Amino acid sequence: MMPFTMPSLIAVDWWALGAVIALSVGAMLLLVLEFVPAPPASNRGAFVTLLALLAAAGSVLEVRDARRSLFDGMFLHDGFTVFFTVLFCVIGAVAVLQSWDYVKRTRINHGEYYALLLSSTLGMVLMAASNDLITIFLGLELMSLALYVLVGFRRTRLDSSEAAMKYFLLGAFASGFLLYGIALLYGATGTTNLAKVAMFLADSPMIGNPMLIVGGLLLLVGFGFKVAAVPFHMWTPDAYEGAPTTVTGYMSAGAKAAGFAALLRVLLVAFPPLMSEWRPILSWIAALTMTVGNVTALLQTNVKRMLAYSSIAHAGYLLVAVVAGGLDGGSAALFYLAVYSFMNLGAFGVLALLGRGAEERVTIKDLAGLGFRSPMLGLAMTVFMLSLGGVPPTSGFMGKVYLFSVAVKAGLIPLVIVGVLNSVVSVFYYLRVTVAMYMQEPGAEPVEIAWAPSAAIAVVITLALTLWWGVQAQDLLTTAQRSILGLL
Amino acid sequence: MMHDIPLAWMLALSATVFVIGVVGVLVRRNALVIFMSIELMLNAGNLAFVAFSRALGSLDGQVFVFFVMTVAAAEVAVGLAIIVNVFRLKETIYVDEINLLKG
Amino acid sequence: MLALIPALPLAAVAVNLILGDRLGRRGTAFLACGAVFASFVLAALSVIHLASLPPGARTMVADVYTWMRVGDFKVDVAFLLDPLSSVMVLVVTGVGFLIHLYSVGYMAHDASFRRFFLYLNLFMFAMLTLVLAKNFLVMFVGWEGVGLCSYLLIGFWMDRPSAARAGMKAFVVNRIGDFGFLLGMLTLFAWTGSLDYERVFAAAPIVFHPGTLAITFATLALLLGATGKSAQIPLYTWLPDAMEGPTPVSALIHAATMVTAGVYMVARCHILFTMAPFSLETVAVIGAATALFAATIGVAQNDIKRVLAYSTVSQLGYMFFACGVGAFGAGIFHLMTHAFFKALLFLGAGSVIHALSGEQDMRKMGGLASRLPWTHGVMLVACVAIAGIPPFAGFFSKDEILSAAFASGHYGVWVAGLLGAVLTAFYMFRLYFLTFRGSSRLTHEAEHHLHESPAVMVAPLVVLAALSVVGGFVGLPFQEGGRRLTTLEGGAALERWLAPVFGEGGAAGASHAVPHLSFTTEWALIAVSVAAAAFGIAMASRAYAKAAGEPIAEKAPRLYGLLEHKYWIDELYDTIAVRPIRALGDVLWRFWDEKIVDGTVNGVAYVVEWASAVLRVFQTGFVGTYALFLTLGVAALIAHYLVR
Amino acid sequence: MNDFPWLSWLIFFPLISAALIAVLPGTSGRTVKTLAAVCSIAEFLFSLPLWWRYQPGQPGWQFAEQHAWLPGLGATYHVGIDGIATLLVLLTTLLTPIVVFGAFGSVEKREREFYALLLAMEAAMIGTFLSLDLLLFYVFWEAMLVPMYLLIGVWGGPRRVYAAVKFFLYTMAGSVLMLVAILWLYLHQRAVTGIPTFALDAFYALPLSGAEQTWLFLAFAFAFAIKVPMFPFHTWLPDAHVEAPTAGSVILAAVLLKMGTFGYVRFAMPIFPAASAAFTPWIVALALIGILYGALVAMVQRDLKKLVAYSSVSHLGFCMLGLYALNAQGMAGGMMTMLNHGVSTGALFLLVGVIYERRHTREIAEFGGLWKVMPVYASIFLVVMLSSIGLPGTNGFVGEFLVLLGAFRHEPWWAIVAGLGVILSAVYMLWMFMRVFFGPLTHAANEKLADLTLRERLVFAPLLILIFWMGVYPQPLLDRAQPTLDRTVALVKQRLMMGDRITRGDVARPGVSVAEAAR
Amino acid sequence: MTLALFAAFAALLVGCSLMVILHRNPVASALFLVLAFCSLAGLYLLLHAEFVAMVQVIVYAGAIMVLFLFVIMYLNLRHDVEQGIAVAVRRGAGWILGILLLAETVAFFKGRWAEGPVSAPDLAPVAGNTQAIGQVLYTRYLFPFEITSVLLLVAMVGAVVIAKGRGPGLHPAAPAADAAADAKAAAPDHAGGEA
Repeated sequence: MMPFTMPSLIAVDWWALGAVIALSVGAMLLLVLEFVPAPPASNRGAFVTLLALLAAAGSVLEVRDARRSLFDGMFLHDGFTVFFTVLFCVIGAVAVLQSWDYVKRTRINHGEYYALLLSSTLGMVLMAASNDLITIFLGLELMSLALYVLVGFRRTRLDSSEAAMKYFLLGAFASGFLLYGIALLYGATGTTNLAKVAMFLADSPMIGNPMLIVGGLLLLVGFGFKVAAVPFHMWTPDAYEGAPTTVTGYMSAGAKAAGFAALLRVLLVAFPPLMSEWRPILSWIAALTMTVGNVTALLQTNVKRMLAYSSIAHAGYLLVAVVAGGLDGGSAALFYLAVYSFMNLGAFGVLALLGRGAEERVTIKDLAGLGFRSPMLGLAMTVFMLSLGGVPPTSGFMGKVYLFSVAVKAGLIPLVIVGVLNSVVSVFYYLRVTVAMYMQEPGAEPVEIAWAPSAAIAVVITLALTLWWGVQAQDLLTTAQRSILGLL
Repeated sequence: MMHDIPLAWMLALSATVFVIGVVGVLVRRNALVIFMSIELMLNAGNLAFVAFSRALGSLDGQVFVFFVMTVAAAEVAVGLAIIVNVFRLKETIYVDEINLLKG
Repeated sequence: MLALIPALPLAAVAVNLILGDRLGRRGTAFLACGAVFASFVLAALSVIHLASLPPGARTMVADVYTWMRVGDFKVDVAFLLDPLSSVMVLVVTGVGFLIHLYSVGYMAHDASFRRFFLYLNLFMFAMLTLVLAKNFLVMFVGWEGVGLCSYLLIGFWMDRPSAARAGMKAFVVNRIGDFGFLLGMLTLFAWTGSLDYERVFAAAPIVFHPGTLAITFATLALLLGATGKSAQIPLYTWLPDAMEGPTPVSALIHAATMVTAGVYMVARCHILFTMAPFSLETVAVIGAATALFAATIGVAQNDIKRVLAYSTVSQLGYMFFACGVGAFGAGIFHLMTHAFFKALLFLGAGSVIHALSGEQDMRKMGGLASRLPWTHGVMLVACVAIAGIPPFAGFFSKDEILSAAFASGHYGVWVAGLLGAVLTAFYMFRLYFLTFRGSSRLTHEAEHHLHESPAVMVAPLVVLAALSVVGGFVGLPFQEGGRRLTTLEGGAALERWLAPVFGEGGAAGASHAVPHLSFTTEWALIAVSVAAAAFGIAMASRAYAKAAGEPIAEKAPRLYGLLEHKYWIDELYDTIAVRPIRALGDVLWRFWDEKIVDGTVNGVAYVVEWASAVLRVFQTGFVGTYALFLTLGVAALIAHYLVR
Repeated sequence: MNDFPWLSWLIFFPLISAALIAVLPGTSGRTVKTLAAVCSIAEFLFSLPLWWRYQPGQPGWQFAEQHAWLPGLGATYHVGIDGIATLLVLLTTLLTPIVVFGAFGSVEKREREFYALLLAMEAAMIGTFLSLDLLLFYVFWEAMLVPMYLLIGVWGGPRRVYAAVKFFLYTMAGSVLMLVAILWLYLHQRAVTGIPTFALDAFYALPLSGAEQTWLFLAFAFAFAIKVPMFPFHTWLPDAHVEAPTAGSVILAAVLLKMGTFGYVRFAMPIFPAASAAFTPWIVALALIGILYGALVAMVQRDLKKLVAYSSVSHLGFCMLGLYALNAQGMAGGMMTMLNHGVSTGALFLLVGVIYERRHTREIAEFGGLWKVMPVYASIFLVVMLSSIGLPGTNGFVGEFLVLLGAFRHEPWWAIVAGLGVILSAVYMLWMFMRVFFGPLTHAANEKLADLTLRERLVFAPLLILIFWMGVYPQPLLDRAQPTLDRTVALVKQRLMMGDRITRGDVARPGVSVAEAAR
Repeated sequence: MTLALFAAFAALLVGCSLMVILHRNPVASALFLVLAFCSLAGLYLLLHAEFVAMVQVIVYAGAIMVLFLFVIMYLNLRHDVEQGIAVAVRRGAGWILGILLLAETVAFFKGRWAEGPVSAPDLAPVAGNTQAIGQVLYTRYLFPFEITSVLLLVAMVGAVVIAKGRGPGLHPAAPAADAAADAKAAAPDHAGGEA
């Protein structure tokens, strides 16, 4: 009656699962290595992490054109997964490069740091690859738990701990909503598998079912929290500000991308029939998110915090792509996520270089005169700021062009206008950074720049990608379009 | 058992507990109590899962509850650690006394 | 060859600029005068050649190159010599040369000697361009060019604030006139499709109906231009101020040549004006009014050059109303004679000023006749000439104008002109008596430096004096061979010369409308005008020959005050135009720009910042608040579906 | 030789130069200056073939290059020139070396960055003029803001930060809506023809309904109007000009403002002829107001640069008036005014810069009697001023007259009102000139002012030559621009004729949203 | 019978839940939470989810809540004294919002509870509930199951990282001590963790 059958391991596509394996093995390896003494300045952890990330990315790229459904359709290996896995791995790698020196400087150079980094990357990969609400939930929790800890990693500092506490409490709170939403959806459709949900909805459209709607809404709350959409965004500035800067960069890029990956999969795979339901809501949320993020950022004096608000605003732009929906919206979101991740990572990477030892010098004032004291850093920061503001010839501009063109095509003209006007507002505060860097004299004690080769590599990578995608984004465009193709 | 409890009742109960949890989060200032309220919310979700599982006749819901409990346990470990750490640094876990980061 | 006439002074300018101070004073003087003299010779040769042509074919044309060609619009840089421009070109180059010569002496000790001749040559270029232009646009080049030079020369002594202001005033007022000129040109082009004189005048009768709005507008606009340049009401105010410039400039630009450009232009466009009776009437009225009006002001001025300036305005008024009554030839005639005697007057005055080391106030002169014999002599000639005593030049031309006005039935204009003649005689001899007669009121220092001018200054004076004496004879009705004076009807030499331009009988009664007067009437008119002049002289003699003070001021102080202050017209303009415009500018800038527009712009920024501050308030840093908003969001989302 | 990618070279050579200057390590100020000068002059020489080898009569884009750029979107790297672009590019390449030379004395700090930015700016400007692909155009159009922003913000006056940010935001605010319009056009075009492309030619042929045109035109016109700047979107200009360093002001006035007018000719008018026609009264009204307004406000300025800045508002009003007369003379006049304004106002800013370098003030009240101590400077100032007020014989007149002619033919009272600006321009300029150069030397600080150095004289020499050349013999310029302008007029009129189905009612009823219209 | 049990458990659940959020003493709150979990376990039993009920008691009421209590004791918290307008406002808002949410839910689901695929199938998976769950857990749900292992690992590591190291140095008011603590934290011998 009940045949106890192990899933055939032979049937498992090891390449496709390679990322998951590499990341978890890497994390465990790091923990084990902690028991092997190493000199305090050791880069062992970073090395292992890089290798793990490389292996993970390499593994999925090896079978990038394959399409696999594993574990009863819970884990999908498709273009979407490949895209995000690689994206997360590169984000992780850049974060590792940025952390390389940072963790030593700020005395948090523990193996656990990298282990948690890998774990959260694993969580992100799972969120992107999952085709089942259970695994999405688990991936989300895995990512979040690791991030809670990472945010509070500078545990001797109150701001870091406070940030962790807020992030954790609110994250758990939002998880509660998400979970309840999943429960309702499960009740309404009888399954947690996205494909089956879609099939169910296609067969018996029950647009008005309150369980379905409330479930969907609560799901939205959960993901909205992760991507920092208004009004679920309020944790963002505090968490970003308190977290170690490298972690901030990492989570602003990775966690957001993962949230959007999950959101996109859920909306595009499971809920196309309900499009008319979620579209207006998401439109409002998108408009609000853009506006609140940008407007609140205006008066910030702490650049880290300002960028936190900026990341909220970018969530708004991304939501516009999500609202546009379909192949176009999806690919635009993917495209924008990629460019956003690197320009944001780059910006935080630059910030992570400021200050001596454990101190953080990330107010606008601290940036004064930076542009001329360190031309390379100044140039990089300027490019990141302009890119975030959507000024050509940077990737941010290309991202906005593609994103807005998709939105225009979907007939979302008002939303697009809100978006472009918001980008004007945003330029104001991005310019303030350049104003400080180039147009103000440094104070009595100019901020020290903690240059390190690894950090320089990170800056160069992010800068190069930001500029390159600004002038030639065709490859990324094609990739984004192809990747989303697998989803639909 | 002669009869199953109607699903609607279970759901209403679950929703009530959920809302109580939400209110708890909103009205309390002790981080631990807030966290407990969150646990209430999770449990409300679990109740809904089990209820649906029963109504649908599938085990998926119960398995889900199992996972949720694991997650909850993990969250508790991390969360309590964080709260304890905050207490060490600040001598308080009242969330309205902790706002170094704001604005 | 025609193009060379204006080109020579321009070349002199270029040489002057390039060689700079290496030229030296002598070199500069030689270059400047030589260029103008060469122009004069060329002009004379050209005119002689012109005269050798049959009357119907007396035009010489020089097309240099195409200036602009845009669509159907095409303008060439081209020059034209016809009888009308020949008169002008001779006057301009001739008088111009004399004044150049005079200036060499007058400006000998000025630090900016070279700059002066630079401007002067530039002026000659512009003026000759104006006169010789073959189309309106090239004329406009000269038109604005002379304005520019006038500006530069009035402000020549630039450290005098009053000079700078006067220069600017001259330019701006002229610009108002130029605006009219521009509009006139635009209208003409819009209707006739060309700016070439020949084509415009040929097309005008076809495209315009006489008296229609279009032609009236065009001519009135041109008239506005003319009033600006020729200092007619309402744009005359700049000319008296222009006396801030060196005296040779006043003589050349503000008496002999530039200011007559308006008359020249009206005469040039006589075909258009005759098609617009209203405009023509306006010309006559403006001219007569100006003639009288300026004369009254001239009576009460004490600055020797200002008297002459108002006199110039007044005389230009005569030329205008000559044109206005259709006697274009008479206008040109008066233009010519006026050039002689007014240049002479100015130069003579300059000689006086030069002798007195810069003193211009007649109240501080007196009794100079014996000390400056040459100057006195030529000035007397000039005064007589302008007063209109036969057989001096002024008599012929002025009389022709007055009789034309009478003949054409403009009796009001005629009376005004006659009154003006009385006043002219009066103030000219007031000037004469105050300056040369009576007892000396010189300061001791001035007395000490007093000297007659050098030969280089006196020589042009003498030539001009001679011209003032005989210049009127070209207006005599010579017969073809120039044999005898029998009738006034036969058509004067100048008239006949101008006939190809203005048409037969274009002198006294240019258009067909003006009937010829009977012989007796003419003589009667002559008698009246001579009597008027004599009356004026007598009055002046009575009042000023011996007087040390100012009899009018004593007898009618209020009237004198009014006249002395030029009817407060400058102040009026200041109040109704200058100040309001400046105030408007201020309001627009301070209020509209900085408050409204920038206020809006900054207001948007401010509102956004305010919103930012408000939003930051919500970001309390408390977990509770954040959770509250999160929950509020959930509630709102569900509510959205509820109310939907 | 024929296949040499001149235009790309023109765009990228300054960019390469800029990068070179920026990265050359340890270079002294002297080397940097020399390098900048050599590069900018070389760029000018490279641009000369555009003058010699551009064939005015030929239809189509010349020197055209097209390469794949974003095939996924249909955007291509497509550059080419017509008569208008030729002249504007030449203006740019000519002015850049002048500005570089002019900056030798005034830029003391961070020279490397300064010259690098200047050259980068040149690249962006040239790119804007040359782009035949709307997306490419937009990229250059926006990219241009960055170097200018930095030039103002780093090397500017006391309120430079405010001015720089205002400049950036103001102009960007205008252009983002244009971006939306471009995207909409692109999608519409894709929907109509099925081919995704941003090519200008495709948009020229794209039929649009009245309501569509209205909205799209407004978006474009707004962006360009800010750039021009047309009243009442001009308030960024005085601030930017006053605070910018001399070089920045010159480039801003001479080239950047032309982007706006260029945009109208290149994009707004031919792509949206019906809307363009329908909005003509509005635009002309704004242009006329701008003419008078700029002049009136210029009159009461106390700061030399501000005065010149407001005079720009007035001049650009003439430009717009000419363009919207939509006839041969008006267009040519507008075109000439663009060039004239570039030369004359550029020179004026350089002149103001000269005096600012010496006295570190631009308050008119601080001067007086300068002619005495600086006769050469004063003379050059005089000539430039005269060209600015449009004295016949100088370049200013040709443009102004043609504009008036065109305007008069279209609607006489336009020319009458605009003509008042001619008077006012004399008033404010001469008044300023009087207060600065005439009268006695009232300030002791002015007594020892040095006249122009040889370098400065050399800087002005080409501008003076241009002033007279363009005034006396403008025909070569007109010949080059005319066929293109004629074609633009023809295109507009032809599209107006074709678009019979575009009823006036559609155009006059802007209540229809673009989104509705899209369906 | 079932109904009565349900009513009892439900009342207990709601009551205890309310007490959790109402009681001022966190220890009491925690104890009420334990009670609430137990009543939930009862409800699970009513729903034939024996395995879940058991785990609920063992894991939740047992392990998790003990941890809670342990921490509460460890922190030795004062009574929760809440006063002040801001607090009152927030509490008021919280309650209103809660009631609003409940009202919304009621309004939303009015008469449409449990719409969906629920067909109340007459299933009787009573027997072998644990076995059945175990079976799916290790087959269909193998993958999430493995993830939970990583999750727990991360939680463990995280808790250790955050909570490790204590002592007098850990005080925010003293930056010098802060730095010293940093130095200590950076020392390699701490790397293994010492919870």
